[in-house]
Amino acid sequence: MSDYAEDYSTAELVCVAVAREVEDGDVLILGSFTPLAFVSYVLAKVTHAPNIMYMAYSSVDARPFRLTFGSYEAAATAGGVARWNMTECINSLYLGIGVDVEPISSIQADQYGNINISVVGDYAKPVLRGPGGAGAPEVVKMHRKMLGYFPNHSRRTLVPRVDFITGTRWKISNEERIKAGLRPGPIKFITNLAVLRKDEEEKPFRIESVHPGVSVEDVVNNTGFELAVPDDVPETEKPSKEQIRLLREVIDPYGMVAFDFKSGKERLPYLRDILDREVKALGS
Amino acid sequence: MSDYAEDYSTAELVCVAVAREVEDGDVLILGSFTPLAFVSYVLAKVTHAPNIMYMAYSSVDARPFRLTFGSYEAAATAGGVARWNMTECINSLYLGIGVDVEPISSIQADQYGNINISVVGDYAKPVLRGPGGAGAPEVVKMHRKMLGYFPNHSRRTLVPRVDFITGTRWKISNEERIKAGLRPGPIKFITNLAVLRKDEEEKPFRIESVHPGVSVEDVVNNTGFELAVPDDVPETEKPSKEQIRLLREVIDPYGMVAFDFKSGKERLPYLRDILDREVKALGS
Amino acid sequence: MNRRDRVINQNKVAPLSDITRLIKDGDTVAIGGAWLSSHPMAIIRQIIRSGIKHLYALTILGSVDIDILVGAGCLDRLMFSFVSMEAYGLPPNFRRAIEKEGLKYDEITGLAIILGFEAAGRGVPFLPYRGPFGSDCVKERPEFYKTIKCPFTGEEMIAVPAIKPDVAIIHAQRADPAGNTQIEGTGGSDLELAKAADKVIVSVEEIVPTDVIRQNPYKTKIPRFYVDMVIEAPFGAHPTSSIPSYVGDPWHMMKYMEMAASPESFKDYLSEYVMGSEAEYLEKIGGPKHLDVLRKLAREVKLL
Amino acid sequence: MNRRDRVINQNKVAPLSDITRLIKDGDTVAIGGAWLSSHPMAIIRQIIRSGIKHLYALTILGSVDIDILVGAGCLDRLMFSFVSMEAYGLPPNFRRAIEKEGLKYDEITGLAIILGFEAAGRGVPFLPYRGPFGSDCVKERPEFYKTIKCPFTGEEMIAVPAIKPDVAIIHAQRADPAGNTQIEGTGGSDLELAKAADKVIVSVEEIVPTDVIRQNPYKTKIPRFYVDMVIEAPFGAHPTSSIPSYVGDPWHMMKYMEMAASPESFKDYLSEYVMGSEAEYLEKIGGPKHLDVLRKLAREVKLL
Repeated sequence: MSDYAEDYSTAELVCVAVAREVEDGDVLILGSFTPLAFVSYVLAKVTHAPNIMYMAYSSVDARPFRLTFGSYEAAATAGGVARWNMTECINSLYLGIGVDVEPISSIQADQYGNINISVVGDYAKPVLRGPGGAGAPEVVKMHRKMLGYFPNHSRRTLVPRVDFITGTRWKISNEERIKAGLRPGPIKFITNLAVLRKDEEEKPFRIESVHPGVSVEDVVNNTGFELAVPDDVPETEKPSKEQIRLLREVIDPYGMVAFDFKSGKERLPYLRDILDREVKALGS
Repeated sequence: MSDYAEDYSTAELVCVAVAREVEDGDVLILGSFTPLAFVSYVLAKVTHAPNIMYMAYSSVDARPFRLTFGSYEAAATAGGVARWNMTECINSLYLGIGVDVEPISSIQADQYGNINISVVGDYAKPVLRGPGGAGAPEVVKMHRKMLGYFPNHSRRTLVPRVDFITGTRWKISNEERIKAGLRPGPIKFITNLAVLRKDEEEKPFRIESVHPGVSVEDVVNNTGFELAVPDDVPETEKPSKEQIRLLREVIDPYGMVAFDFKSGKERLPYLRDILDREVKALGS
Repeated sequence: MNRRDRVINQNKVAPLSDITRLIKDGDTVAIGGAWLSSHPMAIIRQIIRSGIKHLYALTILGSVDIDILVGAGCLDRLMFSFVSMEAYGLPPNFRRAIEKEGLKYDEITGLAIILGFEAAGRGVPFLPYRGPFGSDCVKERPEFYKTIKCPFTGEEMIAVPAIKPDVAIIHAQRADPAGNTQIEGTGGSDLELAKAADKVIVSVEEIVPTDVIRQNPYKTKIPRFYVDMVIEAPFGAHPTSSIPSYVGDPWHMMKYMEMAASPESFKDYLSEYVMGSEAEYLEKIGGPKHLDVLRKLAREVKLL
Repeated sequence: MNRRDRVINQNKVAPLSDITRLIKDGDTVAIGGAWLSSHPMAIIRQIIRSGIKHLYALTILGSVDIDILVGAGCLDRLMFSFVSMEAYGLPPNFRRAIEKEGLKYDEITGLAIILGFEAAGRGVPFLPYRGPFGSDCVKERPEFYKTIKCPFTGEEMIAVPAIKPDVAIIHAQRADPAGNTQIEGTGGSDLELAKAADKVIVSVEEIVPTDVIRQNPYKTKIPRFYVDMVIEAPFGAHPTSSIPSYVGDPWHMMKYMEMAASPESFKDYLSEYVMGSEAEYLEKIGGPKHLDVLRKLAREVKLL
């Protein structure tokens, strides 16, 4: 009998795929509200990577915690061994010892490894003003692996050339990276359809795997730039039964991980429902 | 009846003179074992400058404390409102908001406001290798007032030109200091004989005051460089009765302040005696 | 603010309305907190109430703090690396102001802003780092990023300039009347803001005697000599969080998003929630019972 | 040390004798503590016991830690801004070695050394500041101080290079087996040493479970990912202090000064105090009764 789960959502598959990118001994950072990243890290920590170190808000080396909507920040903070503010965190981790991976979601990403979290359209008069890149412009080049995640793999998101380069991998091939004093490592985009990967400046992203039930054509047709398609594209490894059990029963009983995969309209009602359940669980 | 004390030691006079240089609102630092500076700051704080802030070792804004030989560091640390290590301290205080005064003792000082805490003789093959300047080379120029104290005013200490410039005031006149982005303020040397002061690059130190019982000639004869002597040299203000009472009964009952004024040979026996009394006071 | 006065003054406690003594029309104001955490929201509401205008607001990771100031028309200009309502979507007033009304802004990368504040606090006119090479942010604001060569290794670095706001506004757990400020939860770069700014206003959940501060000096992140005014403002970070006291308020954030969706309904938001007093605000958002839920959510966490 | 191993290894506890796994002949070793406080003296005695030689020692504010290493012939070179026995006089071995034996040294100004360590820890090859203009220290070591112009203001600054020791040795209050280290008293720039060094050895008064560390996370100054080895060494800073546990030992310092006065009597010092075990050392300096006095002196302080 297979250890793989049969019943899982796309969100869970992507979450597990991100968790699999985490290796034991990694140094990671949690900050913005990104349930998928939170859940992935905690899943990695309670399974194959027990010794990873994550900064969670101002809390250093936070313990694994159950993700909820109301109290995730309090939970992340409660278990830390030290407190660092953001300045200490950037100087010591981002610029100092270096962060290994940090899943980043963006409005657009392109074939060069550029990401856009700033504007759609003209910078001076944008159609959409996005939130901005926070530290991404500085740190995506420094991460050991650059990890983008895209809940909605489409030609609107994965474009030939981003409208605005908020951040970029800068140096891509291991040779170029080492020459620039950066740790070697690939770019990976994990989407709701596939895992794409880029290792060289001059070569396009290639399909590393397609998710179960997704065809290579779907991936190619929904990507706005050229992809290298290997003769034999493997299927993305499914979540194990144990991973799904941990997600649903222990780490993420409210299903926070699905949040990113909801449409804009679905999101607030979804969160409201989680909140209701969470407050009920508090008792009076 | 005068409020001034009649019975005081030279050490106490110098200590009070240093305390008088402290103004309320000053930011000060205690580090190395310099009982005279410790006692002066504490005296200032419990009298005319209750709101000064001093860093004492890693303790921010330490409370005033009784000086003892065995436990001065513990006492300085016990009352702090925060902890900063040396790096935070230099970046925030020395380089950041700026320290107002810090009495510095040196092997030699000269007519240009240079101090030598490094070597007597040739740098490569010195007659005496001193302790080195710690942060003095960087910070004496930044202090609002530069304050040297010399328990043994002599031509060996106050020399025409130091053998080695460990640190220097760099810019002396208020005009030059302001131009260089430094706070205006004089150089003062407080010795066992007098207070000397320099305000201009081109003008010599002048005698600001001579201690009671010391003649202007004594000062001039014991100084290795030219001094400007005003027509009417005032006497250094004596300690008040209350200052002496505070020193002897409250702040420094063991007489630590006299330490710097002892000869090399007297010092260890002096400290040993203080220790004996201190341990006796501990009880069993 | 006179540095000496800061050190001498041991009682900086003031009512919220006194912020107008330190924040003036046209000032550059750095805002503490990060994401949806620890923003000085009571002070921000008071800025709006007091009618202070033409501000240049500086934020590293802003959210509702920035959106409400933009929506209330208090800003002439904005520096940010990130403004997001996180789970709740994009900030409605911020978007409208930039997309439709031409609000002037400087989008400066996150680490650069922090280093700029840090530089000011440590008395240097610039700090170097391996900057945002290749980012269009550099092209848009070239005056903020200069190439500098390491004189030892020859490496090309980016220098960013010291940033010196007129005022920093910060919310924290507790302070004594002299301004010794303790931060327990998410701190952003509040210390660096305080060091960089000419004037610093701290609002706190509670003002305590200095002896309480000395009981755990390790929590004290902003010593008194950086602080000019201390304001007691319980729930002063609401609707953002002040961990470990209370979590951010998702119910109010949803209400905010709804009412900020159009300029008209945002006016209603301001008059209903902001233009009264803070006491009225806390009643309107749900009163003591609701605040207890937010406190409880901060306590009842499940570590694995 | 491999950075990943540091993060993975959650049990770094080792006996003192294991320092030879990390410190090798010829290494550059940065020594924690400052003045007569918090120096890692147990590790230093073990360096002598183990016969490790040809070290380049780096200290900011050194005292007996440096003097004993110099006297035992462990150093080929020394970087310092200050080496003093404070109340006890000038360091005898240090003086002899420089005045008579031509020990090579780099006298680098105090802030420059600290900034050099800090630069390494924050991933920059240099840091700028308003350096020791006019000091002859700059003339003696011009390769350490380079003039650099601020690209924004045009001001002339001094740049100092990143300092990257092979090993940092530090003494602290407590750590857990993974290396999360708490410092309560005088800390020197221990954190920056730990960040800068390739390998980090921490000795502590006591090793505690991680839950104890989490009880007051605000005291944790060096997180585990900077630490390679944790050694339990009660009174491991002796004869220097480890506030608030115990004060420096004036009686032993006077004994030290007496015996370090000549090379011959210093040999006796080494064989009597250092060449045995740490347990023997603690007996010889006075045993439990004496150690209690040092503890008591640290507790019974008089605040005014």
